[in-house]
Amino acid sequence: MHVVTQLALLLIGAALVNNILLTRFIALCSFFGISDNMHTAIGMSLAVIFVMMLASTATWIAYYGMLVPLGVGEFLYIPAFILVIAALVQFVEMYLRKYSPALYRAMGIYLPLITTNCAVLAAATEAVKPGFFKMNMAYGFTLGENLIYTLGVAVGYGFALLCFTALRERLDIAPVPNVLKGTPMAFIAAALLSIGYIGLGSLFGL
Amino acid sequence: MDLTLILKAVAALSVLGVISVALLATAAQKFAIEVDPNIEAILDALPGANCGACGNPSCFAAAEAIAAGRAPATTCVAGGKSTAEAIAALLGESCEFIPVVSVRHCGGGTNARHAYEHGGLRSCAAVAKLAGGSIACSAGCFGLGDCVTACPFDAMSLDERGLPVIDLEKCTGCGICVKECPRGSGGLLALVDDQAAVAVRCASRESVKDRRGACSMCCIACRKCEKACPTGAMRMVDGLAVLDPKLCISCFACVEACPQDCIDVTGRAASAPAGTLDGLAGSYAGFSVDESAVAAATAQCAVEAPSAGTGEADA
Amino acid sequence: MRDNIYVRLGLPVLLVCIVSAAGLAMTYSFTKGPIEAQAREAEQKSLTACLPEAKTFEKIADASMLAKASTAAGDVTVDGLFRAVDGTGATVGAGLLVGSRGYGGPIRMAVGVDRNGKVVGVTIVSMNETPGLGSKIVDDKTFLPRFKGLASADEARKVDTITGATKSSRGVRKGVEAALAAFTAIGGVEGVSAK
Amino acid sequence: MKQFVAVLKNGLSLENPLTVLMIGLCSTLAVSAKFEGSLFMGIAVIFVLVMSNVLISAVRKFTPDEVRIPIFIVIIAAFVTIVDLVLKGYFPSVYSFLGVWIPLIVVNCIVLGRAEAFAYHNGVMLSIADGIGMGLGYTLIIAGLGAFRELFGSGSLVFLGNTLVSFGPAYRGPNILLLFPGAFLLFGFIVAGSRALNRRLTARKEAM
Repeated sequence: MHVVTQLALLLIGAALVNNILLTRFIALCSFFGISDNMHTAIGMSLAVIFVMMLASTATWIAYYGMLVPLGVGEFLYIPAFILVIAALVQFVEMYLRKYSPALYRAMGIYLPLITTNCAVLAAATEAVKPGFFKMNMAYGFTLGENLIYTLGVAVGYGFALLCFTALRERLDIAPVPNVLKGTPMAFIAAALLSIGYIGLGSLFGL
Repeated sequence: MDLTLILKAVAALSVLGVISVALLATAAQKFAIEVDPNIEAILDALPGANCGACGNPSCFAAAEAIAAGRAPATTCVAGGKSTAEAIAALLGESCEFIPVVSVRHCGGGTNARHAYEHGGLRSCAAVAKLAGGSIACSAGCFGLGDCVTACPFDAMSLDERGLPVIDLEKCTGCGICVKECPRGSGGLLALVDDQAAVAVRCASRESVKDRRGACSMCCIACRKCEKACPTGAMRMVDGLAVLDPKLCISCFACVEACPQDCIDVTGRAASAPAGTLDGLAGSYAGFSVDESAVAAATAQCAVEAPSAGTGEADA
Repeated sequence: MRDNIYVRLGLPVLLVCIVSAAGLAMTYSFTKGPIEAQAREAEQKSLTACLPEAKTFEKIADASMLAKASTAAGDVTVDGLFRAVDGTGATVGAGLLVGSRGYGGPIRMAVGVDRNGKVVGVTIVSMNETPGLGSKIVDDKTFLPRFKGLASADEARKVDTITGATKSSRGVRKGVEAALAAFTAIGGVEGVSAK
Repeated sequence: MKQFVAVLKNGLSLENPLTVLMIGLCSTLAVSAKFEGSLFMGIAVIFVLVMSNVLISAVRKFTPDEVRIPIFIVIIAAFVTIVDLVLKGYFPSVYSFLGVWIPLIVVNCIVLGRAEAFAYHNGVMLSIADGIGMGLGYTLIIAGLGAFRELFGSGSLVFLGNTLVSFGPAYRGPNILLLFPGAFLLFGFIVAGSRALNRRLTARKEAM
């Protein structure tokens, strides 16, 4: 039971308490770019969940299977991770485009966007380096913990993105002062949403 | 200097590099798909970082949008001026610059059935967000004039039917109204070749049965215009009449043939000199038609064309 | 051409990989010294600051002891156990490096414990708290001394937090609690001085 | 030389700040809570931008199109790692503040975007100018924001342990400025302000 609780806390911690978008401020480029349309936001969220799980598994294997045994993890992890992520994402995109056009149209077109999405690299890095989530396990996750953690990050990303998109759709028609219309108002809305997320900070004492 | 460390590092990164390239090379061969060379050329000019800052999901999507004219050459924020210039040069070489004007693809207005009465904010954007819009048609105009407010050139006005009329003398084809219109992406407002002489006043992609239930002016996919057209400029695409302006010879045979009054004379083609010819089919009470303009337009036409009064408006 | 697409594409990538890996390995061996020296110096400095009585701090490498300490510390990480030795070679207490969760990331701190198991001092090794808010755990000079003299985790739990830095000061408190629990778990000063 | 200056200016031009705001968003927002951290972040970005621009522009003739992204990414990642290691070794306090943001320079749209858009198509000298211009533009924005947030949020400006400016202990700044949402709010108003300014300038130009 203890293990399960711990994993559940890890999941919630990654998804809500340390939400990658609104409390960590990672991956914001696409957050504003993609959030003006619900349809796009859903596709993007699904793609992020899929790619992050895949990429962080691959980087975890590359790190513990190759870099650490060779003793070069300390300084090679950045090029190694980004190389693996870039190649993997491009491969998946090409594969989907050829063999599953329906899936490709639903989420594949967002795949390239994810290569340079900070979230993927951030999650992969944090899974193997000491950082935010490392309080209870000295350094590095096991593969299982890594998967749970990544799922949490990705779901948290998707949830925050959908929340914000819904807000923005309403904001479009709100009587906003002319000079604040559009981007400025989106920033302010994001600030308020972010304050809300900070309130989750003490959830379950995490 | 630790030589073994260097060797180990080189080995590790090389292995990853080789694996990645092998993956990509295999994919490039096995999963190759043909892409429009135009799109490819633009894609090459774009940074390819897929950062999403432009609002498109990827550089490829942006290239598609630029090639299709849905996005300007300056779309890429990250690439900045140099990229924009490269793309502009590409577009200049590979496709001619076509002067465009905005055109409305809806003749609904008072003829359209309303799903509910909207008592709130007088804005199309607001109505569009409420249960999919106040009119039964999924592509039609709400008639609340977001486009009219947005037009920086004062080229648009709402007429008695509650439909925006575009003054083609003033329209510069800037596309702002298309962007502002909540149904602009559905083709309600669109930028077309300014030589196009007729416009199909319907953009609905629903089944013909649903369309009829929603609006008495809709395109019913009867193919009469297609048959009437001597050059094949009018074609039925997915159950909707679509004009190819390049083939149109401004004979207005389709305008006459349409049993629904769904095809209108428009455009600032040489054959239709006057500014606003919107609603020329003339079936709307109180909507004035510049008779002389129509006469001038029809006079230049080799094929027999309908005059304003005798158009199939009475049919 | 089709046959050697792998070569055509692979060779440049391979070259770039080799060159950058070699370059990084070299940079790493240059910066390795300073990085480790920095870490050691910071460690020693904060340990000395929290237990001024001691002259040197010897790192305890006993794996079973570290495991015991980690278990007792719960979700606080124990980054290092040190035997505090004074000028004469006698053990005067223990220094513990622990990492606890703050608001902006981990708060790493050194806790000095004397022979009687009482906290002598607490210093923050590194933290990433919001300047002006969470950073009060360092800026507020009355905060860290509040832990002085505490002998058990229960006592530590009663220390007041700072307004506006609740989460950060709670993090520090948790760290001290864990350090005390770990100290008890490894057998107090007897455990520490056993070689 | 003239071209060099022109490219350099382009990065610093009036439009750049807003571009930077939009595409370098993550790091600009998160790191700008502290002046010191944001200054170092800016310097790190300049270094990475200039070095990777030089290298990419130098090897651009030997880079096959299909694998240019992996190659660029590895080059950029290598320079980022150098920054990472140097900061870790010589400025540990800055390193602990910047944390995960250093690796994330790799995926910063500005860096990869410029590599592709500029360095891949231009000579070495011009690429250096572009790197410096873009990097300086970024640094100005982020350091300015950092200074504003730290000064008005906490009441003093600290650089490498020295207090540069202080409002005294009595000053109670708006805490929100220091927290992440404060960055959002500030940004919103900056964008709105610059937009209003732009509009006024255009209007004046038209009037003349």
